[in-house]
Amino acid sequence: MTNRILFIIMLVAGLTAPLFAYPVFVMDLLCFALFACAFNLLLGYAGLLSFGHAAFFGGAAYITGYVTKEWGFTPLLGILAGAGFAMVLGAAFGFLAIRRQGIYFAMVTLALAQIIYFLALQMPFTGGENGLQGIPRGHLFGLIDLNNSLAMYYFVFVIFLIGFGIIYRTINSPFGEVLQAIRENESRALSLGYDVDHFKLLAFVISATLAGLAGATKAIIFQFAALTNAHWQTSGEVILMTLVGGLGTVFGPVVGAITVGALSHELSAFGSWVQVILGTIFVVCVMVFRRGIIGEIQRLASRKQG
Amino acid sequence: MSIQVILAQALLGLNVGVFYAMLSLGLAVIFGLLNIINFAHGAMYMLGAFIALIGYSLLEQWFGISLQIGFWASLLVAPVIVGILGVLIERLMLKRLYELDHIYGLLLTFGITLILQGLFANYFNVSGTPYPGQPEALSGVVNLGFMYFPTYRLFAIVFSLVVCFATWWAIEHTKLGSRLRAGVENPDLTQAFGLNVPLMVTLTFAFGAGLAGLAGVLAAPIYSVSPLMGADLIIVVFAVVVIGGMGSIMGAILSGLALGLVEGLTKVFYPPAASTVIFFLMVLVLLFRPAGLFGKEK
Amino acid sequence: MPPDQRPELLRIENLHAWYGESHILHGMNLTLHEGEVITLLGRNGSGRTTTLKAILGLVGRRTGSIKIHGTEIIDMPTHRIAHVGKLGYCPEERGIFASLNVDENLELPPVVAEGGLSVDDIYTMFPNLKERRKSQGSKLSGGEQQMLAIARILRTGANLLLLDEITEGLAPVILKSLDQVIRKLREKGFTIILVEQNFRFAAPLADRHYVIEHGQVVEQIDAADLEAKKEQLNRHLSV
Amino acid sequence: MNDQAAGEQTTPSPIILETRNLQKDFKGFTAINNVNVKVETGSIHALIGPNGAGKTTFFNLLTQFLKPSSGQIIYDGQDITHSRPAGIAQRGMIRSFQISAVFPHLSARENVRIALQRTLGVSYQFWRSMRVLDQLNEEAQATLELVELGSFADTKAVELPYGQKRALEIATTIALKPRLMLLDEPTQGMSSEDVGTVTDLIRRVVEGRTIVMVEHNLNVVSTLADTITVLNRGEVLAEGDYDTVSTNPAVMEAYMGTTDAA
Amino acid sequence: ELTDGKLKIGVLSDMSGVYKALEGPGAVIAAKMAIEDFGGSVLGQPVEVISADHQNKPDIGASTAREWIDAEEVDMITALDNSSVALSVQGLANDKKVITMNTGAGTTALTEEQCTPYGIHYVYDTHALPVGTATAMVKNGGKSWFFITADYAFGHSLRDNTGAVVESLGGEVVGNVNAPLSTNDFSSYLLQAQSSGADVIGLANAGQDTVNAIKQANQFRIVQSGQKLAGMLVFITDVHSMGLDIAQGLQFTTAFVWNQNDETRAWSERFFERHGAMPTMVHAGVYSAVTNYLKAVKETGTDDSDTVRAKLGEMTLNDMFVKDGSILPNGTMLHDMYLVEVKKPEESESEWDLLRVVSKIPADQAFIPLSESKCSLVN
Ligand SMILES: Nc1ncnc2c1ncn2[C@@H]1O[C@H](COP(=O)(O)OP(=O)(O)OP(=O)(O)O)[C@@H](O)[C@H]1O
Ligand SMILES: Nc1ncnc2c1ncn2[C@@H]1O[C@H](COP(=O)(O)OP(=O)(O)OP(=O)(O)O)[C@@H](O)[C@H]1O
Ligand SMILES: [Mg+2]
Ligand SMILES: [Mg+2]
Repeated sequence: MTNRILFIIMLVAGLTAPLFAYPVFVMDLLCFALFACAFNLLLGYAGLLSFGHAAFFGGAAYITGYVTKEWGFTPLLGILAGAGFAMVLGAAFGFLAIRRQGIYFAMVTLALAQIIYFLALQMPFTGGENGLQGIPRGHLFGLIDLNNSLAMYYFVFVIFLIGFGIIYRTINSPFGEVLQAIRENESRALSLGYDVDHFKLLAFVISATLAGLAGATKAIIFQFAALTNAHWQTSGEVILMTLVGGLGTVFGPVVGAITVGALSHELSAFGSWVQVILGTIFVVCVMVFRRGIIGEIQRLASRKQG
Repeated sequence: MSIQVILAQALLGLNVGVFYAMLSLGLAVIFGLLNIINFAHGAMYMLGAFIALIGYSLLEQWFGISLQIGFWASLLVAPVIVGILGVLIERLMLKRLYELDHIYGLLLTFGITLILQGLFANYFNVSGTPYPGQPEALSGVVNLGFMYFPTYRLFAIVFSLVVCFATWWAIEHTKLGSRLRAGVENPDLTQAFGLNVPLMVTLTFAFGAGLAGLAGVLAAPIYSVSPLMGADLIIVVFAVVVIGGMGSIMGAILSGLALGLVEGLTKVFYPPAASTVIFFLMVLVLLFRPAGLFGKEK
Repeated sequence: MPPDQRPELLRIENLHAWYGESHILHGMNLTLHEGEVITLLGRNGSGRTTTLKAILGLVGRRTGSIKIHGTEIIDMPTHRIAHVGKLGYCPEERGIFASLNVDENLELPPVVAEGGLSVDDIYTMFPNLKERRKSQGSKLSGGEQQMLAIARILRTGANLLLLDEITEGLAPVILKSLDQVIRKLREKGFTIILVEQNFRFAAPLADRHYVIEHGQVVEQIDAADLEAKKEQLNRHLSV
Repeated sequence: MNDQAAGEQTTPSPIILETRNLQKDFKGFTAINNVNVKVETGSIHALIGPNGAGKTTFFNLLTQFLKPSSGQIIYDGQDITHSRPAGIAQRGMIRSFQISAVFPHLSARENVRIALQRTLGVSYQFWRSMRVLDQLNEEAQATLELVELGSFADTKAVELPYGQKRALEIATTIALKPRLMLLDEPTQGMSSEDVGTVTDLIRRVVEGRTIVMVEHNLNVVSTLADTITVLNRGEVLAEGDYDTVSTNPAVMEAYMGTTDAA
Repeated sequence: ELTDGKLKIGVLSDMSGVYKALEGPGAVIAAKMAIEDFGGSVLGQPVEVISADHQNKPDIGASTAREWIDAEEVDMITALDNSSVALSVQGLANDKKVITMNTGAGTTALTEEQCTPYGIHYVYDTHALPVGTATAMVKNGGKSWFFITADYAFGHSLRDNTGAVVESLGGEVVGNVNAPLSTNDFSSYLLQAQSSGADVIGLANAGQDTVNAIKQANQFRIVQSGQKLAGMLVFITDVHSMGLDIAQGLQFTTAFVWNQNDETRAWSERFFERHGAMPTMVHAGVYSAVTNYLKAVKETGTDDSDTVRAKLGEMTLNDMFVKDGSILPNGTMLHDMYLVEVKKPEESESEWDLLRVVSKIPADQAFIPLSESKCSLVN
C-alpha cells in the first residue's frame, strides 16, 4: 500500500524533475539511487555487506566510456557493455567472496575493489588520474540526440525505472523468498536442499550488474569516467545512502541517495563543514533513526493502521 | 640492485610497518575482542597527531594559555585525551548499538570519522602542517653504514615495537582476553557470572583508541600532520588486521610489520603497486587461510 | 536442623518480570533456606527460566523484591549480583562460549567466594572434558557443553546454584554421575534451585517443589508429601 | 548384521543407507572410527551413545556438513561420499538440528513454504512474482495441521514456544517429503507431554519413509526404534533391537552406567 | 550587450588540498580585487565571482564547470590549478563555447595536443619551467638526472619536457619514479634517487609534495651527500613553509616575484592584507587574467566568447604581472619568466623576502614557438 503511493510519488517527481531542477544533477541522483538500490538488494535482502561495490560502479563507467569513445558504440550499447562487464566482474568477485561470511565478506570485497581501483589507475586506457575524458553522448537509436539534456534526462529516467523494476521484482520473487530464508538461517536452508552459495552468488551478480548499469549511465551523462567512482569512499557513500533511506526497504535507497546527494550538493559551499554536517546526520541516523527515512515512515503508517 | 639499497628500503618499510602494527593492534583489540569495527581509528590517529601539534605550537595562540606541551609530554597526553574521547564514544553511542548488526557500529564510527576530519579540515591545511616539536635529542642522523637514517625514525621503530609487545603480553598473560571475548559473545551470561562487562568494554575501547592516538603522536614528526592522514591508512590497516587474523593480537603486530616491509620493497621493484600489494595479499590469504595467518578457525 | 529452620537465604516477594512488552512473571513468591534444594516445576513456557533470569537481572524489567541474605538486589546491576549473592548460574541454553576453549570457559567466571572446586577436581569429576580441554567451545558435543556449563560454576565458590535444565541431552551414564554430583553438593551445604523437565531426576534430590503456572507459584509441595500429592502434581504438569 | 531381521521378512528389505568404514578425525582426535552401519528402508533406526560418542558428527558426515576423513557413504545404491550438502537434501535425505533450527522471522507458514517451494523449481526465478508461491499455501497449512500448528500459521517462528519450534522444524522437514529423515534429539528440552506428541508425530510420519534419529530419551527409543546402534568413543559398540541392546553388558556400562538390566 | 544580463566569473581551484596555498582561496581574492579595481561592473552590469573546490579530481572539476555553465551561465572560468582538472574543464568548456583562462595548471597539452579555441594558458607551463632551471643546473655540472614525478598529467608533462631540455644540453636521464599525488613520505623514492647516483634529483611535482620531498631529503642528508635537488615548480609559499634554512640556494623558475618592483610590491601588499600571505605567481596571474578579460569584454561590448577571445588575441597585455604579453592562437600567453634563487637566511630582510632574481628568461625562449606547435588550430 505505502509502496504503491511511494511509487506514484517517485514517478511523478521523476517525470517533472527537470522542470524545477538542474537535469544533470537529477540524473546524477538517479544514478546513485539505482546504485544504492542495487546495493540494498545485497545488504538489505541477502544480508551481505559488500564494501567493494564501487568497483562495479566505477569499472562499468570505464568500459562504457572506452567502447563508446574508441569503438564507436552507441550509448545504449555502451551502457549495456558496461553493465555486462560489471556482471562478469560481479561473478568473479562473488565467486571469491561468497565463501566467506560477515566481516570477512566485506573485507574480501573491499580488497578486490582496491585491486580494480589499482587497475583503473594503472591501465593505459583509463587515463590514470586524468580519467577517461570526452566520452560522447551520441544518439539514442541513431535518432535522438542525447546532447539535449531533456532527452538525456528521460533516457536516464527510463534506465532507472528498469533497474528499479528488476530489483523490486527480485525482492518479491520466489528467489527473494529463499534469499530471506538464507539470511535467517543459512545452515537450515542448506539442509533443506538449497545451494546457498548459488543463491548468494546470483544475488551478488544481479546487484553488481545493476550497480554497473548505474555507473555506465553516469559515464554517458558526465561524459567522463573517473577514479572517484571506483574509490572505496564511493562504496562507503552508497552504504550511507542506503542506511539513511532505510535498509531493506524498497524505496529507502532512492530516498537516501536523493537526501545525501542533495545535502552534499547544497552544502558544498560550506567547504569542510559538509563533512561535519553529513557525519552528524549519520551519527544521528544510527543512534535514533535506524530504520532510515522510509523505514520510519512505514512504521508510522503501520502503527496508524494497526 | 645492491644489498645496501635493499637493506635501506627494508628499514624504511619497517618504519611504515611499525605504524601499521600499532594501528592494527589497536584495531584488533577493538575489532577482535569487542567485535566493533572502529572506522574512526584512522581519525583517532589523526587526532593524536593534532593534539601533539596543537599542544606544541597553538595553545597560546588559540586559548591564550602560555603553556607548551612538548613531544615527550604529548606521548602521554594525546593517548589519554583520545582515550577519553573513546570512552565518550563508547559510553554515549556505541553502547546502544551492541545488540544490533555490526554494520551500525561501522556506520557510527564512519560518521564520527567524517565529523573529526571535517572539523580539522576547517582549521588546518588538508595537505599537512609540519610538527615542529621533534625533540632535539632525536634530531640527528645515525650512520648505519649503508645509509644515514634519521635518529627519530629509529626511535619511533623501537618505541612502537616495545608498546606492541607489551600490549600483547598484557592481553595474553592475563585473563583479560578471554573475558572480553566472552563478554562480547554473550554479555548477559558473562555479567551473570559477576564480570562488569560494560566497564571492561569501555576501557578496552579507550585503550585501543589511545593506541591510535599514540601512533599519531609518533607519526607527527615524520609525516606532516594533516586532517586526512588517517583516511586511507584505515583501509590498509583493516586489511592488515584481516591478514593477521581477526582476534589475534600477535597476528596484528606481526602482519603489520611484515606488510610494511612488503610495501617498502614493492616501492622499489614496482612502485605503482605499492598501495595495492597489501590487498592482493589479503585476497590470497583469505583464499587459502580464511581465518587469516594467525587467526583461529571459528 | 530441618530445612525451614535454617537461616533464610533467598526471599522473593511479589516479583514481576517483563520481556519488552510481554509480562511474564505475575507476582512470584518464593523462599529458600540455606542448604535447601528446591525445584521449579511447570510446563514449557510457564516462567521457570524467567524466574532465574529475573533473579540475575537478565530480564527486560522487574519489580518486587528479591533479597539474598537480607540484601535487596532488585536494583543491582547484574554483574554485582553474583558477588553479593555468591551465586552461580547454569543457563538452559548452556551458554558455552564458542570463541573460548574448554579451559578458558572453565576459568572464565570469577571466583565469588572461597571453597570452590579446583580445576583438577573438576576434571576428575568430568573426565570427558579433560580430554577436550583445548577444544573450542563450539566444537564440543551437546552433552560435553552441558557438563562444562555445570562444571564452570563449581569453580567459583558460589554456594547458591541456579541450574536450568541441566539434564537435557545427557546420556543415562552421565545423568547418574550428575545425580552423584548434586548429592555431594547438597551434603556440602550448597543451596540449589533446580529447574527440571526430568522429574524422575529431580524428585529424589529436592527438599521442596514449587509448581509454577503462568508466572505464579500455584503449589508448594514438600518432599515428604510428594507421594500424597502426586495426582495434584500430574494435573498441573500435564493437560 | 541384519540377517535375523531379513530372515523374518518375505522379501529382504533393501538398504537405503550404508556407511563403509567411515572415519572422521579432528586434529589428532578420532570422533568417528571405522563405523559400518546399514539402515533398512522404512525402519526407524536410533543412534544412542554417551555424550561425545560421535552421534552428531556421524549425522554431519551423512549430510556432508563435515567431510569424512575416509570411508564411504552409500545412499540408495549410490556413493554420496563426495556430494554437496544441498545435493544430498535434493535426493530426499533431510536432517533436523540438535539446536533448534527455524527461520525465526518468517511465519510458520512461510517456514514450511520455503521447504515446499524447492520442489516447485522456481527458486532461482528472480523475475517471477512471489504470487506463484500462493499455490503452496494449502499444502503448507495441511503440513502444519499435521504437527498441530494449524492455528499458528501466521505466527513468526521466533515467537513460538520451544516445543512448538521443534514441531515446526519437523513440519518443515516433512514438507520436503523426505525419503530419509535424520532427527538429532528431536525431543530434547520438551516436557513429557510434548515428548508424547512428538513421538506420535514421528510414528505418524514414518509411513513410507525411513528415519534415523539420535535420542537420549530411552522411553522414546524403546517405543519407536526398530533398530538401535550404540556408539561409544566413535565406534559401534552394539547393534540390534531394544531388548538386545539394552541387555548388552558393554552398553549398560558405557551408556546406562549400571551393570544391572535397565 | 551581455547575453544573459550579467557577467559571471568562476574560480575553480583546489580549496583544500595540496595546492590550496598556492592558488585556492587566494585566487578568489585576486579575482575579486581585479573586479573591484575595474570598478565592480562592466557594460553597466555587476560582475560576479563564484568559486568551488575541484578537490584535484577531474570529474568533480568537470561536473562543477558543467553546472556553472548550464545553470549559472558562467562566462569565464579561471584558476584550474591541476592539469587533469584543467584538461577536462577546458575540453568541456570548449564544447559549450566558454573561455577558460587557466592560471594554475602546467601541462603543455593544454595548448598543444589538446588546444581549443577558447582555452588560454596564462601563467606558466611545463615547457617554460625547465628552460631556465634545468639549463642553469646542467650548465653547472648536473649532467645526470633522476626524476621523482607526481603521477598525473602535470608531473608526466613536466618530467618529459625537463628531460628533453636536459638531453638537448648533453645531459642524461638515468631514472624516474612516479609517486602518487599528495604523497606524505618520499623517503623511499629519495633513497632510490640517491642510489641511482644521479647528479640531480628532479622533483617533477608541486606544492606540498615538493615541500615534503625537499624536507625529507634534508632529513636523510641527501644534499649533504653531494646530490642536488631541482624543484621544477616551486612557489613562494613553498619556500616560506620550508624556511630558508632548508630551502636556501634552491633555484627555480617563476613568472612573478612580489617584491620585484614598486608596482608589484604595491599590489602584493594589498593582497597580503586580505589574504595573510604574499601572492604566488598564480595569484598575480588570476588578477591579471580577470582584468584583461574584463577589458576585452568592455572594449568589444559583448560577452560573446568568440568575439572576446578574438579581442584578447589582438591585445597587448600590460599590468603589474605581465609586460608586453600576448595571447597566441593556441592559447599560450607569451611573457617573460625569471630564474630565481632562494636567499640565505642572512640575506633576507623580512618574513617574505625570500627570493633573488638570477636572470630573466625572455618570452620567446620560455614558451614553445608557434612554429613548433602541435596545436591543430595553428597550422
Ligand atoms: N526473550 C524473550 N522475549 C519474549 N518472550 C520470552 C522471552 N523468553 C521467554 N519468553 C516467553 O516467556 C514465557 C516464559 O518463558 P520461560 O523460558 O521462563 O519458560 P520455562 O518455564 O522455562 O519453559 P521452557 O521449558 O520452555 O524452558 C514463554 O511464554 C516464552 O515464550
Ligand atoms: N569440529 C570439531 N572439531 C574438533 N572436535 C570435534 C568437532 N566436532 C565434534 N568434535 C568432538 O567429537 C566428539 C563427538 O562429538 P558429537 O557432537 O558427534 O557427539 P554426540 O555423540 O552428538 O554427543 P551428544 O550426545 O553430547 O550431543 C566430541 O568429543 C566433540 O568434542
Ligand atoms: Mg526454561
Ligand atoms: Mg550431539
